[in-house]
Amino acid sequence: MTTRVGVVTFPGSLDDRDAQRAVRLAGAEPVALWHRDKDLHQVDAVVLPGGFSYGDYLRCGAISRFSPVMDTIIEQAKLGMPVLGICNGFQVLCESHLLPGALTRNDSLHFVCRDQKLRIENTGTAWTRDYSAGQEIVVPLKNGEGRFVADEHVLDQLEAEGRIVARYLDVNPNGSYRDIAGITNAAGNVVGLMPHPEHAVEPLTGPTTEGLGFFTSVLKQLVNA
Amino acid sequence: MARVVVDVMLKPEILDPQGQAVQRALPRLGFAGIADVRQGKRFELELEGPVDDAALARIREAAETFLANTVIEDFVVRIEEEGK
Amino acid sequence: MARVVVDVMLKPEILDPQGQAVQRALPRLGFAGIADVRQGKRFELELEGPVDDAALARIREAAETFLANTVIEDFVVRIEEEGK
Amino acid sequence: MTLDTVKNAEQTPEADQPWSELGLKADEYARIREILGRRPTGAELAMYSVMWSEHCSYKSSKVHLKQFGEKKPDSDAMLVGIGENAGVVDVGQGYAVTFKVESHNHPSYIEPYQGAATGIGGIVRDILAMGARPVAVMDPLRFGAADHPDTRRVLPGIVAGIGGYGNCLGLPNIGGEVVFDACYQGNPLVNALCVGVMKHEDIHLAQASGAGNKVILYGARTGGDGIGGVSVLASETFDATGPAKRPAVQVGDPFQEKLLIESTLEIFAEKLVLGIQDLGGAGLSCATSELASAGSGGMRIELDTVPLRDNTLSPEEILMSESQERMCAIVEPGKVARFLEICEKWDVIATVIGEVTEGERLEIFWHGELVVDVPPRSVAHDGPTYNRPYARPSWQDALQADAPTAERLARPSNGEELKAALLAVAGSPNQASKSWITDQYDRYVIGNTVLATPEDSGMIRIDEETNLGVSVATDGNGRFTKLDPYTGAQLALAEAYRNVAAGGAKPLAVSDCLNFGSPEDPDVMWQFAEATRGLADACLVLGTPVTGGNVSLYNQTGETAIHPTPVVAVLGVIDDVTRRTPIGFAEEGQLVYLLGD
Ligand SMILES: Nc1ncnc2c1ncn2[C@@H]1O[C@H](COP(=O)(O)OP(=O)(O)O)[C@@H](O)[C@H]1O
Repeated sequence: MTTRVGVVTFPGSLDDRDAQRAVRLAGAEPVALWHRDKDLHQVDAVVLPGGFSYGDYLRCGAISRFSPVMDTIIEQAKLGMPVLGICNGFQVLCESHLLPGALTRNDSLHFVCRDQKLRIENTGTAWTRDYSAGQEIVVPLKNGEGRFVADEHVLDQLEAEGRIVARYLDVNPNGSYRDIAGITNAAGNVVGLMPHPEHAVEPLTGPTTEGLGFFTSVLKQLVNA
Repeated sequence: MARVVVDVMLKPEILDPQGQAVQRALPRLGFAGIADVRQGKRFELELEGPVDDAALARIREAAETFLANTVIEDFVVRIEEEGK
Repeated sequence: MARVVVDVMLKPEILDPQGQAVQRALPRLGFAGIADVRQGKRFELELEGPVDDAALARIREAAETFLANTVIEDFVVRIEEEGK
Repeated sequence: MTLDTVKNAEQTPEADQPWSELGLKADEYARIREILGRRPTGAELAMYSVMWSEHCSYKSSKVHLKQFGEKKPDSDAMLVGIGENAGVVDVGQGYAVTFKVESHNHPSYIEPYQGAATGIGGIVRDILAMGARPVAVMDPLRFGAADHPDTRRVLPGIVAGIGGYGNCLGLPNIGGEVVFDACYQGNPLVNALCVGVMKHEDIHLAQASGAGNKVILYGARTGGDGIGGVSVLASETFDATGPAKRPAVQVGDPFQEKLLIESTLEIFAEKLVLGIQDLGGAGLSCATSELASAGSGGMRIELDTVPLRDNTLSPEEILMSESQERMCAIVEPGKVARFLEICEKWDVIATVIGEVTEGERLEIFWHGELVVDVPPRSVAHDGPTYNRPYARPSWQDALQADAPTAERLARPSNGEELKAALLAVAGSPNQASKSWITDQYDRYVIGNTVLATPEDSGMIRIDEETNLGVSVATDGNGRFTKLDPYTGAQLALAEAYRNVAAGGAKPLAVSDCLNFGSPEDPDVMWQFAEATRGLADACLVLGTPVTGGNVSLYNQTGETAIHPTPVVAVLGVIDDVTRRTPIGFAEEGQLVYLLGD
């Protein structure tokens, strides 16, 4: 049986088709999920894609967080279902309190789109098993509100528990505290990531294909489970 | 130190997509009875000196030329009340 | 109709790059004497009904759960003074 | 104010009307009275004034633009030509591509962020209205001197507006231009291009036919934005101190536009519309009159059913409002329910505001009273045409004589001079890297961007199975064009053509945005005539038809016009994007050839 990975479309989601393509290239079956539908249609994992859901009005992810599909995803995530939030999806995960902290306006005050070098810090999550510890990858980054902030206590705890999944290398593009590009929950099934691995899955259209590992990782995790 | 607040709001005739998005979301979250929402900016300025007429005049000028975009926004300058 | 205002500001310990950018620009524009600037959001809510305690309690809840992200922001709810 | 109905207009033929304030000339007003056989109502006057403005009617440029049709090269690729929202080109494998470049110069000077943002919004709706999914944008820009204080106000706002709107729509920005020249100080150029893709059978046209079919307005509510904007903003000159009038500025809502795109594409997929038109400049006046005049039969509109943001708007204002993010569709009665359902799914407001009728008139009612009763063609197509006088400027010879020719230009004669020349070129803002701008634009979204900044052309994959793709480049050089408008326009075309070819695509078609000064100045009109003639001649030679474009006149500060700046976009096709040729040397040991002389 093929692994089914759901990709949620909120009003204003943009990278949903890209995430579906990445899921397909990794060998799984992408399943489109609609924000108004509570039913997850028997998916094994969920991706919350990038974009400007609800125009990023109020705060990024703040309105989407209250959509019906999120009720089910929050419930399932707590039961261990793998969930990856990319960019806007990361913001939704923070607003849902599945992940700590918040994502705020870039310190440059500008939207930034660049090929970003990252170091994978934790290969124990559902979404990073296919990387090697300390592996450096380059994937696109594009955000206006990607500066991860949390209070010192939370940051220390994330460090101590190894819950920082990826850090920015060379350039910190948005002023994220402690160069944080992505984090995980304590169980390792929920991961939020500011950069866009789904835009680095084909040599033709991405700077590298080094983003594919996130999607193959979850496949292995689910097959082995 | 003294605090002066500058509130900047879109002019009433100008579309406020952010306020509209909030207004549409509120009933879905169970908050009924809100007829309109407008979203603007609030600047809190801490002055080094006293809040006298001269200082207020300067802040009004800064609001007019810089903090607000008077093509589409209105602003109000006020001294923050005690105890806030 | 009655108006309630919700002011949302970043918590003091969270860096406010927008406020800082304003603060850095002010002296260049000839406005000296401003020690600190913070930039936040102002929501103006027009209520359909009266602003009684029940309405205020609901708005406080909406602010707490929705209008502000209390991980990083503080908020104040207040009834708009007359004549504004 | 009492309602100015048709009946009232008939009974009060001598009533004073503000035709002059609305930008109409005395003879134009007289024409309207002649067409109607009475004085126009206020609502009719509003419609004629916006539709007969320079911006909407092309009254000064029409006689010259004709050449693009007359000298059209034979091309099998043209599926839809000039006259529709945008031209459509066959790119093979059953795919068609539509693209167009437009200007939003004047609004962007007044309010840089919103002006530029709504410029992107407008061109994207044009492309959408053809039946296509928008897949990429580009932004040819011109600013005043890089170190001028006002450039500091204008440039960051424009770039942020283009990025803010385009990024939020999820359209990759695949190229553009940034040029600094003092001539654009009081009049920056913000041109915006959008490319869309569809299957041949999905092409939609703006027309209303079939009595009983419904007219549906959907998208944003109508507000008081940009009222009179068309006639005032796009047709009047600014004086040196800035805009004389500050008309209401339109604010864009890219999120609403994204919903409009998704709902419209779903509506197309289910074949629910017969005709469709976006609401741009001139809003409902334009949409209703153009849809009706392109179809058979007439149209009846109940204007009071239009959803409003501001309940105090008068019928005149509703007809003139330029509120963004709205579209108008013609739908068979049996399909209305499904149409509304799709709109509801996407949180888009949709309202039946009228229907196609047997007659030949466009009739608009306000709470049951007839306020507009006109032949739609007279509004949409029979606007005035001017044969503006033009003549080669008296200073043209002197300008050319003063040009730095190879003989007269002192060549560096030693290392020091060479260094100084090199540094001067390298240090020019026009040569500097544009990444500080392009890094604010998303070029990855949709996952089909094959070439984008810093490449010669932008390239998009349109079929993931076959790797079919298209590429677009835009170019324009105001300095060359001022020196010789005929050749300058040709150079712009040649450069864009080369940029497309260099990436590996075959150039197929052209769109252009003609940015010039006041047509009332014979010098400027000569530049315009020469540039269009040059472009049409060159398109014939290269075999690339002009599929559409835009004219922006009155680009000047006081009496001083900008350099004549035709911006030319060339679209090419490539049957396998994996064979694209990026710029730069790929590997050591490869040979370097110079082509041409
Ligand atoms: N305003 C813009 N928007 C998007 N891309 C731009 C813009 N300006 C320049 N570019 C891109 O940056 C690259 C370099 O531009 P430029 O220096 O003008 O190159 P060239 O001289 O080869 O045209 C090109 O790929 C161009 O498309």
